[in-house]
Amino acid sequence: MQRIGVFVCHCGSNIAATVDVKKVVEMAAREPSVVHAEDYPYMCSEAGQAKIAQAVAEKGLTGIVVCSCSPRMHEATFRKAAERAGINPFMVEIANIREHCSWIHKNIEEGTEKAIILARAAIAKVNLNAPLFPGESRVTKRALVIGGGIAGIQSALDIADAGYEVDIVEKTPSIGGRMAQLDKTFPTLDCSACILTPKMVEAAAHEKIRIYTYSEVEKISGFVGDFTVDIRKKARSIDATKCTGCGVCQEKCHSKKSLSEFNRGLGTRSAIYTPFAQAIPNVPVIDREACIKFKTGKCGVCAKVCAAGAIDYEQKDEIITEKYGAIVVATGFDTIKLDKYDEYAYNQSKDVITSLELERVMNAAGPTKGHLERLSDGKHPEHIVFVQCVGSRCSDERGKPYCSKICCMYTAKHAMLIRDKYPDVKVTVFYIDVRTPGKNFDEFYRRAVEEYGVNYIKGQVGKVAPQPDGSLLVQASDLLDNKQIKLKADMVVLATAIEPDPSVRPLATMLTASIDTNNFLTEAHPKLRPVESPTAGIFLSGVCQGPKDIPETVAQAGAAAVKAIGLLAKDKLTTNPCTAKADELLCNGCSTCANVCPYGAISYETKLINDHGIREDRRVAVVNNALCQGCGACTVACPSGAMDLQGFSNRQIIAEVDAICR
Amino acid sequence: MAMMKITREAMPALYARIAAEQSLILPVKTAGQTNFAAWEEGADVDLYTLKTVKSAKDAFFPQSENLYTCKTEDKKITVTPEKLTDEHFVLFGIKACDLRGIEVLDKVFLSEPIDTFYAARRAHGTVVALACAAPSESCFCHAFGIDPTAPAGADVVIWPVGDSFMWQAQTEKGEALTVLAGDLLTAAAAEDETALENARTFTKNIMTKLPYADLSLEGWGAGKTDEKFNSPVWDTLYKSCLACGTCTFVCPTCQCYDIKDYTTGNGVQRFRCWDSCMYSDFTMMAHGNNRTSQMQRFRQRFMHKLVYFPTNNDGMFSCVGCGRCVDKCPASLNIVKVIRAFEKAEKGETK
Amino acid sequence: MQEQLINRAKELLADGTVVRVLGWRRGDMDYNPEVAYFNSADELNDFVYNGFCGANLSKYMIEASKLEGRTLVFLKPCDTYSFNQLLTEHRVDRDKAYIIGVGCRGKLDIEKIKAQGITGITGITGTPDAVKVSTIYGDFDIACKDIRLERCHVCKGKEHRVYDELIGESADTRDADRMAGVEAIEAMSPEEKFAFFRAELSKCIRCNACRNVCPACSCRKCVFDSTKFDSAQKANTTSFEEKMFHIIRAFHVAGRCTDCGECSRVCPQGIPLHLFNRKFIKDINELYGDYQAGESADQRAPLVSYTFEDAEPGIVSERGSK
Amino acid sequence: MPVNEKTGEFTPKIVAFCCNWCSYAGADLAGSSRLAYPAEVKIIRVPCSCRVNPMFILRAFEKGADGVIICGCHPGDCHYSTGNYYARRRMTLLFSMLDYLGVESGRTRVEWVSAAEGVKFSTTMNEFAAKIHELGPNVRLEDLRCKNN
Repeated sequence: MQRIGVFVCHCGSNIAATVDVKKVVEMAAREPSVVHAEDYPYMCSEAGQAKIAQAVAEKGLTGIVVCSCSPRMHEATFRKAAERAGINPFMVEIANIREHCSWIHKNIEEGTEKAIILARAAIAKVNLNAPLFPGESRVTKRALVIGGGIAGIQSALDIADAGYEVDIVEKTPSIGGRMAQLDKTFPTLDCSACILTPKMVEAAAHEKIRIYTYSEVEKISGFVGDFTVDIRKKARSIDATKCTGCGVCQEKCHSKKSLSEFNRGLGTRSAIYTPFAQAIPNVPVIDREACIKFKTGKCGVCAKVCAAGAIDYEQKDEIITEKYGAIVVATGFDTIKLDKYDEYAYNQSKDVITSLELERVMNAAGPTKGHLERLSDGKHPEHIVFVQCVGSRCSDERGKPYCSKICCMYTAKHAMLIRDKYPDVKVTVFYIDVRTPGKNFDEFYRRAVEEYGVNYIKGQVGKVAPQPDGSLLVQASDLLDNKQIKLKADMVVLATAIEPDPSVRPLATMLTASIDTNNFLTEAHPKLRPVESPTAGIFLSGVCQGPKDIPETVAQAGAAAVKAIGLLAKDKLTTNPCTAKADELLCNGCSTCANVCPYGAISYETKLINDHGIREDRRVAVVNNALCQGCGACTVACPSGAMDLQGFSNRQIIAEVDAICR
Repeated sequence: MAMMKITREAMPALYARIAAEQSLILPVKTAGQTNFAAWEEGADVDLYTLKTVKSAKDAFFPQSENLYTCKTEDKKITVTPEKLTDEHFVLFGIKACDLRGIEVLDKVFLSEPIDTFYAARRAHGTVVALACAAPSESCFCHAFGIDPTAPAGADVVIWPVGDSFMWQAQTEKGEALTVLAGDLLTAAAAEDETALENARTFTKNIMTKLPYADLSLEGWGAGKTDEKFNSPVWDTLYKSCLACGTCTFVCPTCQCYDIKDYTTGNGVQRFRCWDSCMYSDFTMMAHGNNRTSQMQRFRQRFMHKLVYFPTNNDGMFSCVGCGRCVDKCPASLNIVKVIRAFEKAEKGETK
Repeated sequence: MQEQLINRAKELLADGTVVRVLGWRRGDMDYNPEVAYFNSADELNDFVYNGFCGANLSKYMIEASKLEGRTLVFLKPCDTYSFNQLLTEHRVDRDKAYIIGVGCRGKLDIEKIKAQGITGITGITGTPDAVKVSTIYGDFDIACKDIRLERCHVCKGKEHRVYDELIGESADTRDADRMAGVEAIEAMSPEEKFAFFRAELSKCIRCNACRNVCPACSCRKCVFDSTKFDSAQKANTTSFEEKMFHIIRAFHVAGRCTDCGECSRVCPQGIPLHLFNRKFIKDINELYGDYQAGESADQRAPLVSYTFEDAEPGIVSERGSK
Repeated sequence: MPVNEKTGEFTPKIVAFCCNWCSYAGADLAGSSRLAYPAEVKIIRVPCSCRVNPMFILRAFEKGADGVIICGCHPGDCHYSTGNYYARRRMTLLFSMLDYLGVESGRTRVEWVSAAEGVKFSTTMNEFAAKIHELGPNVRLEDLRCKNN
């Protein structure tokens, strides 16, 4: 029988307020295998941990139960404490009497009774715990960054600067991402391209960085330190080694009617194209859907004009398989579709645009060469209305429940830029709240109002109605004056909610990384591990984790890089010892377990088994501990119960069930 | 003692009358199968089926029964032994073969050290035997000297004759039951006794025509261990055995049990349950099993019935020829095939 | 056909193709042949193949696969499904088996003969369509279709799924809806369902015949025999263990059970155990697409597969008890 | 039947198996958000919903649980990528079998709860507990001995 010590934490008053900790101690002490039980205000504190060490020394404990907060919070803390005290760390179990008990039950009797039962379940489990010893696995010293926007570029540069190889996979023909589409950045109003392109160039030139553009991650297997990734390099139809980037092909291309993705569909591009002038790599791709050669077999003008002979219509997709130790996800965002927002007339009027489209309109390289004009008739607008929170902070299914975070600031930026360049244009902003928490942010917003005379109205726009004269009638409520107002506008700009890029969903599945209801990747801990995925070896950079502006994105990208570097700096990782294990005497060798193993961790060998005197060659399952991640799928698939999971064994779970139901 | 008579129509009244006083265990049909069970209002009593699936031994030696309960409270353990039965009951409708089976169990459980659970049930049970009228092809009780038309060892014997049952108390307990039955019984007339004799003669005559009528136990019995144990015949006989416990559990004489603990959450309940020597964990010990092959387990069962038991019990076989194993073995193995296989092999040798 | 089988077996023994024969041996009654190995032409004189050779020999091939040399095994069409399933699970060695697919026109159930009140049977002879049962109380003529095993009424067809050669004609004897029994229970109220299964399972004596005969229950050591789950192997003092045993047994063979019907055939208490297995089969077919275990040896069982769009467990309460 | 000694009301025993990555974290979030649900619900942490063996569920009922709920990551979000897909099939079949045997189908439930769904966790547990209260004590799958001892 184990000699178990039970340590009940008050967590200040977090637990003690609704759980009678003394009673829990008293009841736990009565359990047959418990030889020590005590409570303490903060078990996780140094003094609390010292109490554990002391009890181990004095009472010769072999197992420890800590009744405290969630094991997701402090299991590691107490395991380390046990190890320091000379007990195998896996002889510790946590009874979660805070999150699962004291915080949700107001009645002290109820809370105490439940805490006692949870403690008993943990005691019952520890009774059956056995010391476990982690194994080791190697680390491939190369990182993969998925997404080539500012987040991905920054993470890649930081990792590469630390001396590790990095590959960037970007699905579009160029790195640069959303930031490349922006005109100016808040709150400094410096030119986005001016600060981004040097980073792009630096990444491209870095000897430790390889960039796969027009490429997508197709398959991911393996685990922290040892991922194997298949990257699909889509056929560019251009031999990148020959292309000089002269651009003649794009000029001569006969198919020029394709909508430019880079310009958000506001302008056109040729079928052979680079998305923008500063694209990296400066190698075009042929859009096979638009290309006359691919559609009809005729044309081929680009091949004719290409002096380098770089055009290759036969090029095929290529699969590159590479090993990585760490993966940084930087898949970024897109704006939501506005199909369901008929009231804003986005689909009806060309003069209703999104803010991101306005960036292109304002940009010198954009569809209007930087002139502010109505896209419907090219006329100079007299009045522009900005609508905030389109799809953000939305309670219905059309939009997103969260705040997109960047809109208040870029709207102020847009308003200010317009007023600065075209003082004759009247600017009105409808807002729910103006949120400006950031360095120099509120100052920036106030300048828009005070210095530039932007008219901010607290209220929601109910309808934008295109008028026969081409103007737009904006109906809104003014909440401060408590009245309905109607305004005539020439342009309406919608601060459209942002959402994670749709590619993140299948990617999360491949990564086995968890994702929240809004498709943002979940962090391992919202406060303490904000740049790590719960899946080991996966790091989160930029908006894929949640809405962010550029400085935050860059900061997080750096943080993710540091976490990745920390991983790559290790030669070996200790593996989770809670892995599956086959009992050779019970194994049928039927392969059912291998069929459900997501990691290919189970193989079979024929070996001589001595089953209580019967010696015979048997086909038995063997688990590779480095590959096994301990999900337990095999344990249930196994009909004979030969497969069991260490740390969550059948008998342990049954003991918990019994303790709860007794 | 006096021969009495009860009509078939009066039987339900008899059951109700007995059941009002003490529990009554008799063949009841449930979900298409007839087994001994406690009578209750509306029970489908089935005296027609020749052989219940399980024998009647449950009445005295149930398939499982609690022995004692350990209850833990804090760090203390209290042990409460199961109470011995102190309630009288009637076991009704047992056949001659099963009755011999009880005699075999008595040898085991009533000799020192006496099994108190069994003894208490024996002391409190009144046994009403039902004589056989129409034996089936799998019957071979005669091979063990049993007369199915005159069950021995019961407190009351009843015989089906026409629309009635003849009733005769054999013991004081039986007399008491006769008193309890009271006006439901009438005195048998001379022609009833004649009819009974005719019926018995008819049945005995059938016994001689059964396929196993010529079954001989020559060569088996006390002291035959050496010549049977090492016979090569076992090697081929056991091959189709599935190692299930059917033969054991339907057998009226198999008496092996296992003792197991059941965790209740607040302690354990120690119970015993029938075990089968056919099971791979039978008499399993820490070092493993003393019979590692199915051949050994198979051999054990028949050696026990036909050699070891008679050796230790004045020649009494622990098979009663009820033929349940013949009817029920999923692999069509049975004790008759064993006996015949040896007969054939031994004859072959002498030729 | 019996003579043909014996002669072919003798040939295969003689030419060394096989070293033993796994078949059925004449019993001491006409209706109880037993599974047996035959090692010589001489022994084959006791070989029998008739309407009572219901026993599925495929499970015996697990042990035969461990023996030296090849074993000739006779498999009826439905037995071949079990053999395939065992192949899938690496429990038998195809190279150690020489399979003669034997013709089958449905097998007979002695219990059904006895249920007609017939006792004292001294002999049974017959044709594929009818049998004559001789007893000490008189003779009876019975149509085979009235005394077939339950499984033959829902015959999977006359095709052998795996074999080396075929001998004899088969017939598809299906004349009932395989799922009718399951549907009848599904249509009951929860109380009726519970009462039905309580009555059936109250008869269970935990003899393990169903498990031990089952070709899918091929575990070296059953979970109910090991200490891994603290589960009871033998009869317990209340009824729950029987429920647990039968639910888990059916669950463990779900997607692997070929519906060979051996469990129901051997149950000494006549419990319709196939109703458990068929419930899983029916659910699998309805929820995950038609699947017949053992149809081939390279199928992926439904419980080790999934699709993204699988039904949610809530479908059970949605469909609900009537 | 488990009864509150003071009020005489039926207080069911409910076992919730929660996967470590999503649902257990969802339960933690419910806790840190102070979203109450009945204390009758006791959580057992398992690495993944696919770790839940049908035998655990029957065991719980055998020992007197009145309801068993299994929570895992949403399909597609399994930390181990495929575990909940297997769990989904297993539980569907098992629940269907229990229903077939006459055990009230409301006593078993599977719910996918992500780490971010503290609200859903709490709502689910409230609903489930209410359902069990409605169904009353589990008698059809309980081992009677445990009640008396």
